[in-house]
Amino acid sequence: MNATERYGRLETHLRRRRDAGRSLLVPYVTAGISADWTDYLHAYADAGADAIEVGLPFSDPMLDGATIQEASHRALSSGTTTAGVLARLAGTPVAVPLAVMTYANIVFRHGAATFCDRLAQAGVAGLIVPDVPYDEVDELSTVATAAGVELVLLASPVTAPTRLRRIAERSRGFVYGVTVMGTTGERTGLSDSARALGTTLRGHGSRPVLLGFGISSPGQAALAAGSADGVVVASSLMREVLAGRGPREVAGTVAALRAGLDAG
Amino acid sequence: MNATERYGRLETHLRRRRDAGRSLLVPYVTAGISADWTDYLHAYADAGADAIEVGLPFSDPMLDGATIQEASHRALSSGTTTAGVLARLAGTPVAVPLAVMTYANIVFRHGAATFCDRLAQAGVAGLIVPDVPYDEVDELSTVATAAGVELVLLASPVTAPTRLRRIAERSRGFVYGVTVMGTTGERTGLSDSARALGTTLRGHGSRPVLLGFGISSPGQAALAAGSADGVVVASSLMREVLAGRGPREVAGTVAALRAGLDAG
Amino acid sequence: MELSRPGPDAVGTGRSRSVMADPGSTGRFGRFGGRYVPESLVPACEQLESGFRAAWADPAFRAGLARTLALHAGRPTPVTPALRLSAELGLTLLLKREDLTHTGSHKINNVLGQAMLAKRMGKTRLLAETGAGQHGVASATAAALLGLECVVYMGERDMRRQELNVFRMELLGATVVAVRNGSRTLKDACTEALRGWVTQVDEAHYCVGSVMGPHPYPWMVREFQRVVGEEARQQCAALLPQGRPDVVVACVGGGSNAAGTFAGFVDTDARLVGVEAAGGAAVSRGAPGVLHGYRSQVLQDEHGQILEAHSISAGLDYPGIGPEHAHLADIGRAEYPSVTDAEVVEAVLRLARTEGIVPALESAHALAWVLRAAGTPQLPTGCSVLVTLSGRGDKDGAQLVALRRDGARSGALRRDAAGTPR
Amino acid sequence: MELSRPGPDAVGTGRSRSVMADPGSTGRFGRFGGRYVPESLVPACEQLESGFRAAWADPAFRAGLARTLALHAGRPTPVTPALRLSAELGLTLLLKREDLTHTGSHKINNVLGQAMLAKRMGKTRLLAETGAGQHGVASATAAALLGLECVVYMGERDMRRQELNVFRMELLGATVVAVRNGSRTLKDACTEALRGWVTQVDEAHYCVGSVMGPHPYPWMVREFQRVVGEEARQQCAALLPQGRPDVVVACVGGGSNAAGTFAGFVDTDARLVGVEAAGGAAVSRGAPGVLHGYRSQVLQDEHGQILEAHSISAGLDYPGIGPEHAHLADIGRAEYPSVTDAEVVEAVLRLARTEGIVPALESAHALAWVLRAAGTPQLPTGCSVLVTLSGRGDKDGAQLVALRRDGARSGALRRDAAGTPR
Ligand SMILES: Cc1ncc(COP(=O)(O)O)c(C=O)c1O
Ligand SMILES: Cc1ncc(COP(=O)(O)O)c(C=O)c1O
Repeated sequence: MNATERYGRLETHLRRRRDAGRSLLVPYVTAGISADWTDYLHAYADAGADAIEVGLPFSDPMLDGATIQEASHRALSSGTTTAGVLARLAGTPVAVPLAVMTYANIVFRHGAATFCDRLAQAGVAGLIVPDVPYDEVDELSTVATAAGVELVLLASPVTAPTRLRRIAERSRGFVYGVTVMGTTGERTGLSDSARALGTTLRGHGSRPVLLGFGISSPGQAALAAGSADGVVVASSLMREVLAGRGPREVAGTVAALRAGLDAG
Repeated sequence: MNATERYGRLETHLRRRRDAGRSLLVPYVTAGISADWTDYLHAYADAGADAIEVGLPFSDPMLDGATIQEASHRALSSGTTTAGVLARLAGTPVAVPLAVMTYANIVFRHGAATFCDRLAQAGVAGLIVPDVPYDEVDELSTVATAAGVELVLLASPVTAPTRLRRIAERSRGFVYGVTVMGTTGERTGLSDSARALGTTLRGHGSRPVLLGFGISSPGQAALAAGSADGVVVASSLMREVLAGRGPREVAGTVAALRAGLDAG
Repeated sequence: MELSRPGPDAVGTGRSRSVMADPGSTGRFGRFGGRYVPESLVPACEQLESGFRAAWADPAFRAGLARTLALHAGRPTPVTPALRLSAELGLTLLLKREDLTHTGSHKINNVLGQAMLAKRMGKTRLLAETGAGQHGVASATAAALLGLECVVYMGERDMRRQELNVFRMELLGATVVAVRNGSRTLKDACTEALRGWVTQVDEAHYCVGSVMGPHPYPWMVREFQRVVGEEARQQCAALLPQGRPDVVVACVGGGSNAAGTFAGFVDTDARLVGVEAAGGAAVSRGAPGVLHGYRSQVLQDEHGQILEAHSISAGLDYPGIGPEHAHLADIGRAEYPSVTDAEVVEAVLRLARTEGIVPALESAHALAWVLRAAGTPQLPTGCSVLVTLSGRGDKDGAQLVALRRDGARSGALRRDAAGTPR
Repeated sequence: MELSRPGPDAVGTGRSRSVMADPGSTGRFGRFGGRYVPESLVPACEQLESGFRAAWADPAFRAGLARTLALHAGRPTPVTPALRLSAELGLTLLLKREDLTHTGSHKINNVLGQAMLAKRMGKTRLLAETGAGQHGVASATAAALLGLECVVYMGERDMRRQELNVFRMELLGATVVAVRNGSRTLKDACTEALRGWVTQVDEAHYCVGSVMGPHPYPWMVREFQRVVGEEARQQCAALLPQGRPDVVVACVGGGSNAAGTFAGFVDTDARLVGVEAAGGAAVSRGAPGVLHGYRSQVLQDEHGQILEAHSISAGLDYPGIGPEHAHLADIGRAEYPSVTDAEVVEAVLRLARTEGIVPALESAHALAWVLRAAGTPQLPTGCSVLVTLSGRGDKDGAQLVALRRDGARSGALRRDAAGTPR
């Protein structure tokens, strides 16, 4: 598969599943959080994930709450590096597409083009960089496309209407609707603005729209999926991982989320 | 004896002895330094003192060195007061005249006139107030004279010639030549300027001139008496008192000073 | 006492110009002042007096001092309208900001003057006494700037309490001498500095830290601090519709910041208020006496022994008061109320939270009186008040933290109260 | 590098006026700058940019800020000729005295600007990050003055090291939030402040403490600090025969005091030198990266993980540098050498003992470079140098005392050395 063949894999996959009537579920794991961290990928896929967000840990994760900060810190403390993670992923084919989530400094360290090429070589389909907003995206989006990596853009509840449209149009893989003004982390309920965001983003085209940040329970997931195509779930899973629960156990939670979505 | 009769007693006494060819010795004791402090007066007199300087302790003795500071501090700590000291003196006739040495604040506390009257009532002949210099002396000198107390003035090695003359003229009892630029306290040797001071002061009239500050050994005393009519000795005696030596023992030192002077 | 409310024509007229003038060769302010020093110091005082008279009459000296104050010490300091606190108190409160000078208090005005004078007189060393260390740091600063040696006398107890200021003085090249006599605090340091001066009058100048000591010090230090009042007077003229404040307030330890401030307003009809620490209130609780070379109101017992002052602020922990203040109180030209430690802590908090200024505990005394008097006949609504903020509060941080730990003197410092604007 | 010695006609000509200009809507300085923030913060940054543009173009806002800086913060600060040190070094050394401002460093210029802007924009709360506490204290001060709430994010480790500054902030009514992530120091406090801002953008303004952060911060903070350079330029014109210094030097943490200083001289031929801490030298030892919302030179490992900076001075303990500095280095308009902790301690002592000024450890970096370079082709004999003294050293006393106790870093601090003028 060369870059051009590969490109669009994440979005195609998600669209196909969504169009089949399925609410999408993208669970998250921090790369390097344990020696067997790639086992979480397989377990998630088996438990009904439609894609998986893989966090590439960064020392100063601005948009992450306490749980994922702690996970990043642990992963880095045990020697996790970008190169190591990508080598591991390259040797670990997973049944669903992967999107890497990391911060701009990791992307730009040896040049965005080099970074995206390495992602592609490792078989990663998508890339999420929360501290590269729409205005700064040109450089990265060009090289990502060239490398065959789908650059997922984020939108927030306070993003202006025209800007929302542009983000929706320019995003690849899916559009990531951030449901709260705040960092990642578990919350209860789902705000009106979050639902409105999902609805608006869906109105700007047919690209899958996922909501994330603060979604933890199956009920919340189902609620979110009511105004979007699916959800990203991170902190609640990572809390379990940090507590020492293994891939099978955490996959149980993923399965419960899956069930919630399917029931909703 | 009323005030007028009494007045001049100190000076008359010292002149008489000096004119008899004797070098004058005025030892010092801090009032209240011990319960038996008046015994030092008798012992000093017996050992050959021509007059005695009685220190009335003050909390902030600007012109005193470490030894007499310590003595003042001890006396005050054990409850010594001006009134108590004067009452004690009134009941303790001593064979030689007494001169009280204290600081301006003690003198002015209830008015200089009152203070001087009380001194006189206690039988004290002279008064030495080192922080009332010549320019400030008018008020005090007037009331001291009225009370029959001889106000002894001090002169220092840096006092200007005309001022030395005025001090010598205005002093009563004796003229106190301060031999060093510094505080009370023991020193070795005797400076040229100290001797010059004695000589100059003696040139300004016939009033007895005593040198003090830093004179401790019989040899020094004899040396000083070479250019003056005698000496005041304080710190070296008080060091012994502070060390716990009783009246008889310290009187031995006074006797040695007496012998030194007589031999010189 | 009622606030005097003179018509505008009264400004600069009603008062005799001889108040706060040159005290002449005797250095007397009414029944106070003078020169109560041993004969061995008389020539040094006389030499200093004539040296100061000559320098002060020399435009070149004054220009040089003014230039140093401007280029090195940061003069002029502003007068800050305390807008939020004024609104809360219902009056116009202006702050003369001596806290903004180099080294953080008005002390620098005096030490630069004295150090430049000492150099002009051929001295090579400054001696200074210090309590909390402020005057010692200022003296060490001036000495470093002018290339003079500096020896600072400091009570051993104060040295332990103010380790940081000892370090600052040493950093500035000064030698700090521990004073182990008496109470081992400021008054003993003063006494020891005088003793030290006696032994080295030829090469050393004794740099007295306030309007105290033998003549010419009280007068000379007031003249060196006059710049505070003169600047403030001009600045008030620009800031206040009526041209001058109704009331002028300053804290009083020895009284130098108050003297400098008052000197700028004594010939107006502004009321002058010097605020003492309740535990060091020489005017209201002292008696006439002689201490450290001058005659004034002094805290003492009935026998004439000097009492230790006790105040939360080390800079006001002094049993005397400048003789000119005792005289101003005598003739009724100024008043000297006192405030408690608790009021002072409240005043620090209040100014910090309304104006973003943490005043020195000393300076907070002046403010504490304003807080107490505001809205009473003492300071009726609508009047204008100038307060001299003599210094900044940075130096007091450790002490306030300790107070909060103890929870002793003021509930206002408790951690839970601290977050809430008051 | 040789000192450039332009003829007098070169002043204000040779350089392009577009350097240190308005970076436009992208906030780019060459390849650096920008706005790398989550989408949730983009509107706030845009609103801030337009708010600042409007305010900065409004003479009333600028007059109000100038008035507050003058009446409350003590501006202008003097330029002090360091006469004794100049003579020792064989050059003309001038010191821009930001240590004399209210709260004791240049930080106040920026926070007053931002606080007044925040108020104008209807915000009711200031958020700030702080390392040693200087920016936190300044922010708390500005908030108190303007009646805003203030929340300061501070690493838990720093809070323990700087108990006094924590207390000062609380005294000023601020709430200090302990940051328990990462290294628990400044960089984590910045990150946490950004996180906090996301949750309260409507009512809160994030008051960034240096020329860092997303656009418009680096530009806006430089503009608020420009007053340092503009004043200094005028003052140098009056003090120096040739009208401007040959070399202009400032320390660089984030780089705000340097940016403000350089802004006054960038269109002259003065050489511009920003001095970093050897353990935080982002220009010489960093690599291009993105941190806290902007692109610049950043200390990081080969994997892109941010490294902790290590410096004796908390204020320079930051792994990034303002993007405009990275650009000035790129185009060769400014140089960024670094100095060691030991050189810094020597510089503190040297200035204290020759000029009576104890500089902040941060500011002493600038001076340390001058001491090293004096008499070399870098700073030839006879040249003139302006050093911005960004702050006063009072805050560093405890740290220096501890250093002396350890005897670790510098023999110069030993007690026996302290008494001897050098
Ligand atoms: C800030 C400050 N204010 C006031 C004083 C009291 O001095 P004075 O009464 O001479 O102004 C001191 C003395 O240390 C001080 O540091
Ligand atoms: C006195 C002082 N100087 C310099 C700095 C460094 O900041 P900047 O590089 O933004 O001027 C700080 C920061 O805390 C400081 O306190």
